[in-house]
Amino acid sequence: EGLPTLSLSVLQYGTAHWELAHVQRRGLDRDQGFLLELRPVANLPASRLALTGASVDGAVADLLWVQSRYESDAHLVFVPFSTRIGELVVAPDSDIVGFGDLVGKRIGVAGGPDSKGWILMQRVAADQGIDLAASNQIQYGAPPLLSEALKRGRLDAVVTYWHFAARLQAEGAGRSVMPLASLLAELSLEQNLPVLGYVFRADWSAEHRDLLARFASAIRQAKAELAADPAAWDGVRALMRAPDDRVYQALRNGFIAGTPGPLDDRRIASLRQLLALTGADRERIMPPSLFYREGP
Amino acid sequence: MLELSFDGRGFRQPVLGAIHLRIERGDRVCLLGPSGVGKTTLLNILAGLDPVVLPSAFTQGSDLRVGYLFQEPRLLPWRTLYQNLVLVGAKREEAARLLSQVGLTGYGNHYPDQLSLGMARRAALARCLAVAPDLLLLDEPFASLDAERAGELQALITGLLDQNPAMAMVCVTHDEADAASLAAQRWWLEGAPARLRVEGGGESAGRRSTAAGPDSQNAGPLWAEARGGEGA
Amino acid sequence: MLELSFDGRGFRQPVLGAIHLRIERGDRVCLLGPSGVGKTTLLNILAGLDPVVLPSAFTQGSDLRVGYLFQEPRLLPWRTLYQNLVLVGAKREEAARLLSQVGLTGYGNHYPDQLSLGMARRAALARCLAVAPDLLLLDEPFASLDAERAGELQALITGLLDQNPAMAMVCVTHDEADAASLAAQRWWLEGAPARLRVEGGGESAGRRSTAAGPDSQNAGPLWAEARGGEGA
Amino acid sequence: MTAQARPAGWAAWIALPVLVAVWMLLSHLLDSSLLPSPAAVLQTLVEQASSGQLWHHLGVTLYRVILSFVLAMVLGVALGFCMGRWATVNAVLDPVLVLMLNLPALVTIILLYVWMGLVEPAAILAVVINKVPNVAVTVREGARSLDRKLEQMATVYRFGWPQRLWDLWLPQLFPYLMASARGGLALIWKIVLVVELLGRSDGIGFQLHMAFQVFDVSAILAYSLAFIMVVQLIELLVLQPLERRAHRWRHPEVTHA
Amino acid sequence: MTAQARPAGWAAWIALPVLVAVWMLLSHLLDSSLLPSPAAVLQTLVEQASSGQLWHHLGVTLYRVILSFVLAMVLGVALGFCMGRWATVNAVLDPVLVLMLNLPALVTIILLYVWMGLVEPAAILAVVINKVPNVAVTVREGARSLDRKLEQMATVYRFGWPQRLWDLWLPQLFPYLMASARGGLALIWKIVLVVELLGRSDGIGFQLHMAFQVFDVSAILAYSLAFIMVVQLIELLVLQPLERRAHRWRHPEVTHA
Ligand SMILES: Nc1ncnc2c1ncn2[C@@H]1O[C@H](COP(=O)(O)OP(=O)(O)OP(=O)(O)O)[C@@H](O)[C@H]1O
Ligand SMILES: Nc1ncnc2c1ncn2[C@@H]1O[C@H](COP(=O)(O)OP(=O)(O)OP(=O)(O)O)[C@@H](O)[C@H]1O
Ligand SMILES: [Mg+2]
Ligand SMILES: [Mg+2]
Repeated sequence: EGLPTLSLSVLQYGTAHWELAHVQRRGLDRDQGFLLELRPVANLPASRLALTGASVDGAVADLLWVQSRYESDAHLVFVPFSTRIGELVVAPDSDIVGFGDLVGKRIGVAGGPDSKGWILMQRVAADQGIDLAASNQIQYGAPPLLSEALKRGRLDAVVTYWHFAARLQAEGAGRSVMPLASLLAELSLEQNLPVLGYVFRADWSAEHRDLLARFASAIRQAKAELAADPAAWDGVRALMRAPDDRVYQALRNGFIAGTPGPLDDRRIASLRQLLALTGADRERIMPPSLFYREGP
Repeated sequence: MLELSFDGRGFRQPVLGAIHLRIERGDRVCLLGPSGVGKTTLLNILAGLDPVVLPSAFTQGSDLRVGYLFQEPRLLPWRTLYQNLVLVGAKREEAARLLSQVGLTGYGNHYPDQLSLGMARRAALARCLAVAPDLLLLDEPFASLDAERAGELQALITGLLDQNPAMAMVCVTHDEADAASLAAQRWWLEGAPARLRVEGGGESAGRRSTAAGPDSQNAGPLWAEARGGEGA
Repeated sequence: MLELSFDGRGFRQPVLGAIHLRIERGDRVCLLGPSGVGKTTLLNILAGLDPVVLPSAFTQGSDLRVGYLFQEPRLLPWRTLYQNLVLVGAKREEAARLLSQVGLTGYGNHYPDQLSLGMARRAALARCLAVAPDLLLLDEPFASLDAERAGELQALITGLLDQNPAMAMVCVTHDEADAASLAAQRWWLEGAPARLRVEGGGESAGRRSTAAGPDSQNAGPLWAEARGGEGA
Repeated sequence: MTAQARPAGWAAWIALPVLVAVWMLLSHLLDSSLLPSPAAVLQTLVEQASSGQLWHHLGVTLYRVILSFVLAMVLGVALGFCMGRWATVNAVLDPVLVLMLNLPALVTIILLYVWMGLVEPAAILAVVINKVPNVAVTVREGARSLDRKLEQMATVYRFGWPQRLWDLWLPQLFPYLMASARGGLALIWKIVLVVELLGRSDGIGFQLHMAFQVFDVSAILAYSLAFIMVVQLIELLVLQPLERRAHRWRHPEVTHA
Repeated sequence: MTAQARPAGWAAWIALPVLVAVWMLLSHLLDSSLLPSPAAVLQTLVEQASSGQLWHHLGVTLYRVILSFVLAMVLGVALGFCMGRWATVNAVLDPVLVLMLNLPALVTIILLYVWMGLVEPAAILAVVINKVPNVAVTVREGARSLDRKLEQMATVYRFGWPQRLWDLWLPQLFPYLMASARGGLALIWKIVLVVELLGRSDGIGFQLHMAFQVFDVSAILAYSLAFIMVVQLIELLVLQPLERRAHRWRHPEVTHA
């Protein structure tokens, strides 16, 4: 019926799907005058591939990846989605309470050495004079495998995505030592920086400024509704794969807690500083223009 | 109808020396010689199978229709006897007739591995006759056969040759009696590298055993010609 | 030394009928019969190769050392002649001697595919003699050979048999002359299913052609016994 | 020694029940969600089937498998045959074959998806490119082992191309073709899984990986088994009858009364 | 017709240069970071090599590949041989073989990692389990095609086991073994990649995955090529000489003066 469409690749059971599904269910996209088209994919690489191959307009990605694409001359516009970085989880009866206790322990890291939470942790630990990578037995692996290994006592601690952490905690199989976002304070950065976002190819978004704005406000509205009204989650619950109410609660609260504030100059500067701290080439950090701001 | 001139070079071990030979329509030749002298090699050359002998060695006759009874049966083991015969162009009834002529009535649906060696060799002979050849190459057609059966087959071949005077034949045998009754010409292969000695003549086996038909140079299918003659 | 009693059941197509036979040490038997009658089948049975004939059919002799010249050479194509002979237990010098006895001097390092069929069959004969058999089974040993070579081999075999009086032999042939000079006994296979007819006697081929050695029942290696007798 | 007699009918029904029994026992002993019991897997299977999900994804995957299988077999057999038959062709193409054979599926898939977009032809092409060298390598060995004596026979008796193909070469290549068909079906299905994983929104690979994200082992097993059952059907209804037919000439005498 | 003559030495040097030239041209035309030029890939390769990274990961992967290759070949050949030779063994085990053959690598890997932990033996075992059925399927065809007449000969002449194995069966199985060795090396390396990707912290698969995260195609190609070069070396130094030796009997007459 002539509405412009915006297509996104999204992990079927990813957290972004929750709010996007809400948008679709409530028709928030139509209200804003566009059609949201979701392309479910099975995992993160698939989602990135879809974006790179221009099969979709946008995808969910983390800031570090956007930066690395920028460094190889693929410019992406970053629309904030979530501030959750991940968590450090240990077994419930573990005596680990901070970095100091991690020395010599077996640590599992979800995603691999370039996982942003892990990089931040190493960074902060280094400031405290601890070389995490050198003094530990590090095991990279897929997050579900790490959760299993923790449950079976094969690892002492895991650095994993927040929703895996929430599940572990709700099941009583793990205890969160700290959300990794709290490390930002240690590095004297702004709190609650959005490190996950919807990203769109820069050339595409240049041609579709208006569409992007409509999308952003649809998302904002969805977040607000989800935060305000627990009943709004009923439609999302099937996507959360929560085996019981405790996990469901934990996931819901975790999601709401990750809602980012709008970007302004200070926060953008902080984000760019964060990129620098995590090892990006200081000469080639994404320019502020690639961070999407609300309003005109 | 076939003329070959080959200087013997090319073999890793010199099997055959220089060879010059001519085969005319209607020639009936027996090829004799000790085991391992090169008889099969010579038949392969005549059939155009030897990679060492270039087609240019054939002054004539490299496109003859050849029926070759190999020294081993070389039937397709995964095809029945009928299928083996039909594959070379025989009609089904023709195949049945040929099989019964070589004493294999009722074996048409057998696979070669279900036959004794002597039976398989007879089936191969039937296949060789099925192609209505201009040139019949037989490598020991009567080996592995009892005297009675051998006599029958010899009669069959002689009969066929008599019916088709234009058909030429080269037959390897070790049996003097066979040689005497089958062929007018004898070629001896001797020595290493082997030389061809033609009994009672020069290097060429040009004399025909039976005077027959017009000596048309490679013209038309000889078999059909012969058939026509038969009906007349 | 070998006694077989088989009622002919088990063959899909009845090749052989009921068969009762006895072979004593020193027996020399020629097996005759038309092509396809079942001669090879019988030899396979005697060699213990036929899956249809249970070992229980052998009243005696299922553990004899057999030298079997198959109707086809059945050499291992990926092994040289020497290797083929050494594989069945011959020493290297013995292999060389045997090869030269069958007229293949200098071919020890050839692969079977590099030989003519007659040569390969001779190599197979050499292998068959290399095992110092109690029982020698020969399936048309002189097929594909010229008369001269056939004579030589016949002399070789006769000599060997004379040296080893305890060795038994069953030889398939289509040649009456061969049969006459090689063997005292003749077995005829006839009909379908084939019956064994022993020339000039009952069902058993129990008479030996050459009076020799003590009739010890399967005791000790016969070949060694014969050797000893030779030296004395 | 070589008991080539037809095996008894019950023989095929031993191994699977034993396997299921062991699985049952193990899952009972471990009592973990990571090894669900056969009953649980069956239940998942039934649920997925009755919701229609299973059929949809199975159908899509089967379509991809069969299409790429046919393409890969045709190309691979042609390539392998030529390479086995003509030493020069082989010498020229062998380095490329080694390259293609060992190029990780991931690389081809990524490159094709990036260049062609996440479209169906890219998926199929990726699978075909990954499979062709495997078929070629096997068939090449077959083509090298062709019987030269029968070849001579065919030359003398002037076999045409169809006859050479059908009556001379095919029966000789048959065991190699069967080996590559069996191994190939398995390999292709595995590559299709990766292809679906990386860039399709349906198919069993997609479902499997989604189940993996949430560690739903019972769904993983249910979907794997669904496909394996299809292959087992193909095996029983197509491959084994074909094999029996093709092997008829080999041991025709063994069926004794 | 069948030009089985030894091919000229230059033949092996055509395809790769052509391929590289095409690649060069394409990368020049596209001018995208998604298809880096050969020079760029070479540079990455040299960088990784001089930093020692390459050798470390290549070594680890090679160790895993070789260990699982040897294990899988031994088990697979034994299994395939028995199944090809005894129809009853085949009837019993065939359903299991089909099952194992088509069980996605992902499934075995996940289950083993979960049960045994993210340890090296789990990785190796997962690869072996994935590869054994492939070898078995190929070798089974070989064992089915063994020459019965030679078998009879061996029985009459009382070949012992070593002789049957070495002089009778091995030469007949050789083409099948070559096919599974070649296909097998490739398959194993591909499975090792997945294994490394899911639960190991070193090896080329791990590196590939890292490069893939950031679409560093040049690193992806560099690491893939490094491994392919190793396989090409194995091909030239081990497999092809072996093949020439084993084929010596086949066409001994073709080297004519
Ligand atoms: N493929 C080959 N490679 C090398 N030499 C060969 C090959 N085939 C045959 N020869 C040699 O060529 C010679 C002649 O072989 P050929 O088969 O022509 O003999 P023949 O006269 O047919 O013998 P027979 O009567 O035993 O069949 C033999 O000495 C043999 O060693
Ligand atoms: N594998 C088989 N399956 C079925 N029938 C067979 C098989 N092998 C042989 N026969 C049949 O058994 C019969 C005897 O065959 P055998 O090989 O014993 O004959 P033979 O007396 O040795 O003949 P020849 O002198 O031709 O070698 C033949 O009629 C043949 O059809
Ligand atoms: Mg010959
Ligand atoms: Mg016979």
